[in-house]
Amino acid sequence: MDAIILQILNGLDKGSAYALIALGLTLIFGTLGVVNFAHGALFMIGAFCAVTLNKLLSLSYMVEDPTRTDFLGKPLQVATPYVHGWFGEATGEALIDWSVPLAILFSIPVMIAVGFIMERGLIKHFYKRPHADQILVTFGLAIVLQELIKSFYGANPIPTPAPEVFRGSFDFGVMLGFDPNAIIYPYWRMVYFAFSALIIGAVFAFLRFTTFGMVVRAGMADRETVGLLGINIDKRFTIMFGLAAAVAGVAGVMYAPINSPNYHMGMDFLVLSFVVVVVGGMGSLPGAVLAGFMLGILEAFASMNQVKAIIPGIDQIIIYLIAIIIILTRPRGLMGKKGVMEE
Amino acid sequence: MLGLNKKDTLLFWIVAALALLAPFILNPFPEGSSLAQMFNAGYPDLMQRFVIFGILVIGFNILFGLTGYLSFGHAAFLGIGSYSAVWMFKLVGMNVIPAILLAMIVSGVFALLIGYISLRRSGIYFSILTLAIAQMCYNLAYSVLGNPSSNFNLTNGETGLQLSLDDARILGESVTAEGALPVTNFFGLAMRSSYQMDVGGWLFTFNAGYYLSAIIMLVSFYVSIRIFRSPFGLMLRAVKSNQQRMNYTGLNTRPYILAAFVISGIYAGLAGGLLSSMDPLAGAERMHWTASGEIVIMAILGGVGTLIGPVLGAGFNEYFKNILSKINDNVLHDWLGFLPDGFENLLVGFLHYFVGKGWHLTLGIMFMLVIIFLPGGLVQGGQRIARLFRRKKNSDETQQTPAE
Amino acid sequence: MGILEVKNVGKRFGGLQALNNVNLSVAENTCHAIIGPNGAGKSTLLNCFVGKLIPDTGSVMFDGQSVLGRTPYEINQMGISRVFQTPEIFADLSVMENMMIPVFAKRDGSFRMHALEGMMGEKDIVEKAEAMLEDMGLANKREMQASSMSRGDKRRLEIAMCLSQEPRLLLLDEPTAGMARADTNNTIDLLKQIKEERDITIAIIEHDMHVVFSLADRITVLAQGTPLVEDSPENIKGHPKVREAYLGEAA
Amino acid sequence: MSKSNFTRRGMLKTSALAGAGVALPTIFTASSAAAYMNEPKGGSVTLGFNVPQTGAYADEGADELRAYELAVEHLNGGGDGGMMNTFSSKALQGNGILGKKVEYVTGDTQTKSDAARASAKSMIEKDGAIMITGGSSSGVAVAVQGLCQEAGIIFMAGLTHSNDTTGKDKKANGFRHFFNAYMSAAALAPVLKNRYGADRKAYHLTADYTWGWTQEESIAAATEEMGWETVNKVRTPLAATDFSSYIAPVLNSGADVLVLNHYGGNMVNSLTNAVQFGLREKMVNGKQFEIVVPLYSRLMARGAGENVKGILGSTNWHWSLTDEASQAFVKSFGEKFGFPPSQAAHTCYVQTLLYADACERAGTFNPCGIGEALEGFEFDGLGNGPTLYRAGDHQCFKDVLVVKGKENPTSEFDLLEVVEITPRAQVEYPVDHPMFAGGALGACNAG
Repeated sequence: MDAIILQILNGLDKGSAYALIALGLTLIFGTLGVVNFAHGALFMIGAFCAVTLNKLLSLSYMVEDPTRTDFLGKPLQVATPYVHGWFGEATGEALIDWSVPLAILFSIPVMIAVGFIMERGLIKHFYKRPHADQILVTFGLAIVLQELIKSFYGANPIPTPAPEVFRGSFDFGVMLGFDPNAIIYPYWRMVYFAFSALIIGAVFAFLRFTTFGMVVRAGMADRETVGLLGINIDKRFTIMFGLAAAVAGVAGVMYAPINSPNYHMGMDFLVLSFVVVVVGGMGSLPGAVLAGFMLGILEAFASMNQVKAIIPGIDQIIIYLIAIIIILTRPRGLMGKKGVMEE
Repeated sequence: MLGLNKKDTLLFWIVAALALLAPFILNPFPEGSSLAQMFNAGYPDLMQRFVIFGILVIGFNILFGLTGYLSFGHAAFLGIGSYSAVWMFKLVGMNVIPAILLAMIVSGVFALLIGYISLRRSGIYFSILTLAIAQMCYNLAYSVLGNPSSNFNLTNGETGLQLSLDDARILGESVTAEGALPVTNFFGLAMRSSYQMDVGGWLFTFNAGYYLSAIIMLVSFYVSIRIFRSPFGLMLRAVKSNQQRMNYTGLNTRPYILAAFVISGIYAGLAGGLLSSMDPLAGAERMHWTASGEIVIMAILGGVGTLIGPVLGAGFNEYFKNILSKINDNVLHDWLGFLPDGFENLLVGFLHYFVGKGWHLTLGIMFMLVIIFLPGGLVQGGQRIARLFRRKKNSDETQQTPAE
Repeated sequence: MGILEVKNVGKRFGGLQALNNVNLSVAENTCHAIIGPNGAGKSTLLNCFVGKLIPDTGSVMFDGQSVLGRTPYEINQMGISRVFQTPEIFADLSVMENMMIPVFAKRDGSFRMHALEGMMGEKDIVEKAEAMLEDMGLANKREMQASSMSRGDKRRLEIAMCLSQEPRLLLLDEPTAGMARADTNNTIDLLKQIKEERDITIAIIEHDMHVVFSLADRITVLAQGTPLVEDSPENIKGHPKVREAYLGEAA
Repeated sequence: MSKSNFTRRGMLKTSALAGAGVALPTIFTASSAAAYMNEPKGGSVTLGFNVPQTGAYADEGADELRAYELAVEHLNGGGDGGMMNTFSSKALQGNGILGKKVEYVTGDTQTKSDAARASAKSMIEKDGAIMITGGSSSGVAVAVQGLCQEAGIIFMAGLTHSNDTTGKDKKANGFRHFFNAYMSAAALAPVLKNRYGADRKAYHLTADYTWGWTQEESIAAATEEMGWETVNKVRTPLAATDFSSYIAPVLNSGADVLVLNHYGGNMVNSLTNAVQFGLREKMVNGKQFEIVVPLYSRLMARGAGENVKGILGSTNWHWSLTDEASQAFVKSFGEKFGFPPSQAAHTCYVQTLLYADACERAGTFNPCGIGEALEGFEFDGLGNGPTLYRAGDHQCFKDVLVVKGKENPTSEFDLLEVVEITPRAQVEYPVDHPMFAGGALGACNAG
């Protein structure tokens, strides 16, 4: 029982990452009709916003410490962050410690700008091109983006820890009447889950309750008609692209403490997030979220030893297996619309 | 000729000439020059790759180009073909023909199975089904089916399936007299044997494996032309154009698409079998989704649905992949040595980001440029150039007319 | 006994009874029109003939065989061809290629792997297709891409494609919808000519009374999913129930 | 008129003057005119450095390349000579190898066996490389080693830790300086027993591929021998990025030690996840819960940040070693590039020197001659103390370092501290040890 609760927690957490990425992907697809293979790269850039802010805050000047030596036997250069000098050691250290949450503020304008540039500069010209062309050009873009990140930050993962207060874990087991240590869960992962729920809720509320959102939803349903109404839908779509990029970006920022960001993390998520979107059904926002959580939870269950004992290696293929079963039994995924991307 | 019309015959002979004279064409620079080190591609391994990937993409184009069904898991058949061929070498004998045949049969059977399942859906749902199945194959091959310590080691996991000194071959020896592994051969002609020719400063290598692959590629290309021009090809194009009309014209679309899927699967298996014949090691990465993506990229780069596009796309991709990754700062300095020192260093420092470890970046930029400016791929680029010449000629004529 | 016998056909979509107890008999070598106001169930009925929809109740017999449960291509192979409201042709292919496909389908059935024969080497197919294009006045457009033709020519091509299969029953779904007057008249002439020259049964759904009265031998009026009346054009013209239900004139 | 050979540099001088040359049948392009594959004819000799330049191990590959560059410089008499000064064999003169200037070509393995073989082939066929070296994974090492055996080229393995490389997949033309999983286990086990006691329950998380399997087998065997119990061995997919669902059940299993048989990105993520779950703060069975990372790499440890503090593991070499040889290497590497070398860099540098030295001692570039010179070669002065290149399986035997994540690093390179230098005798094993059984070296191949 405790093992199952634990895996549900894990699944919700994995699921919230999948759902957030798939949400942005499906927004872009639903509004613009563009298959964006660079979406994973946006997630990755988000994570590197956290890295960058962390590095910026930790920018240091060197002080020579004659009592110690470095690897070549010269006096050791001790790095002292500028923020220590500016704000005092305590405040400075707190700033660095909180760099990941702070990076959310930093990342939103950056990601919106990246989204705008991408849409205006490139994607716009591909609305009328076949989906295969869109896939290729955005795939090319994804490679270029990740290689740029690589040439700045290298190929190795870069540790980007969460604030001190969120490190460590919480013992749910005791609360629920199990033995201590039966169900422990890291604080930051709980934060991540809550944050995802918040973002997903905010996106849905935005689309539901604002005029802007209503026009966009109408545009998702029938682009031509909305265009005929004399509404400048293109401009709104650009904004949607920026929004989707921002969603992917903040998802990346918050993910950075969970797994140290590296330049190919976008590609690692890309295929999975596509599977999630398609399982959810092309063009359906709730479908993407639902599929994200469902696949996350099933993946967590499949990695349980009890399950692996019955079917060895099931955790390697579970996502794909579920995707195949769902697509074969439900022609348009969980909640897909008819006629979208079926040609 | 050969049942082709004039235009197709011409195309076929152009491709044949390119393939057969490749050792000359790909080695334009004399030996030892720094340009040669950078740009010459006339060595057996790369030439083999050109034609083998050509076969792969020609087959993919029969599915994607004609029917419009975008399979995102085609690399699975390449991998299946490769593994089949290596098993043939391990268990039966080192002749490449049975290995290639087995590769084609096994991948054909898999294609039938996978196609039957995937073709229940169309559009992106089809793409994701093929992707999911191929990724399953990859993951299983990489670990579950490849554990050397288990009794069921089908793929030898990460290292890849390879020959070993204790393979019990039914036809032929386990180890040669010199204690080495026997080599793959075509009725005695070793695939890795080469003839070399010196002409002035140039050195040209004629490799047996390359020529076998090239001939098979030409046969594949010929078959693909015939399919394009056949009633069957017409039906496939009709599928892409309007499935509704197909159905209301009394035509069952499913078997047509399935047939195209199986044919392209067999082509991929053939390519896989050839890869293993040239170098008897089959790695699981061949089935990874990025490998499938690369097939799509090659097809689109060349020009989807055109006859020669796949060959161009495969050549372009393989050439830059292999050449760019081998350039290092040393080579750059060699190459740019004629420039003033400061300027040379500056330029090397800049180019440094685009070659060697940065070759992905260059390739990504090239994909984007081709796809942005040449929606019809390299074939369209060729057509544009041809038109440019024609227009120039035309305008020359019109300019001359008034003068007369 | 007509070539198409429809008995007690009913079809329900959720709360809407689209068809209710429809009985219809199309006699061989006649032109039978089905008319009715929007939402009367004309298209639903047509879709039941071609395998796109399966009625909840009743039977549809073509030449003594049930079509229900068969796929569109099987029904087509039985001898029913359909012309759509907006021309459904192979837009990316040339006119000649468009023409050849149904001829192949007629000769080779629903599937045949003729992957290595040259398409143009099939003399009988090419001749037949060319003859049909000649017949329909499309011979000079044979190399043109189908998508670049005018709407009227597309319609012509679609009809030609259907005819080349030598169907026993030709279904026309509002063949002149959205056409200019001149194109409409051309199409009427074409259909008249077909009717006279060939042994063919035509069932037509139409809005345009001009078209209906120019072509039909028999007319069924459908209203709210039920046949109101079936009679000859002359009688329908004057029928009070028809005027009331369909032409909207108070009796 | 007919002169054919494959070696590029010799070519210019020997080619026919004009007109057509001809052709001789050759096997894998080593022509009958040459005594062995890619025999260098001109004034220079070409080495092939095949390292991962893209993918997850690109940084490690970059460090390997730096080491190779340095080695070539030293071999050609440039720089301060580095370890050439401390090397017990004095055959190297600083005038290249056998008087020929050393040149090199590079390739990208992409950490894929297919790509690595293609790149190695291109260096052999196109550039006439006489030796291939490098790499950062065992799958690649085994695949390229196989290719070099067939081609008649010497392969000096880079970073490869699987038992198979010199076990069931060993080849006469392949040589490994790096240590292996068995040695890691043999060195680690006593230290673990000392620190954590003999009564421990271990839970293994293992990357589901060749290297992971051999390491799991080695560590489990060594720890069980000293009294530990193995509670569970769980395989994790290579592509996994989030290990939470594998780590969450660990505490419930009754285990009090977690062994992470992961490398690279897998190791960074699984260790980070384990620390997030607070495993290290828990008490299980009345003991402090511990995590072990059997194969450490400084480059990767950096990715895991603070999480490595206090965690035990093993490594082939570390820059903080104080012996003269290591210091000499750190000095010349550090002065050239500005930071200390990694263990991968060390192995690659040493392999290059060892190869060159073997050529000098054998007096030929012939792979069979070099093989003989390396087999059973005893040397010192290349770090790790006295070392033996064993003839039976071409594995180097030397001291192994047990290290621990440093609590108070002084810089971003100062992440590990050496806990113990395990003497060579303790990590030795017979050639026919069951974990290494199944393959044969075969005969050397000169092409």
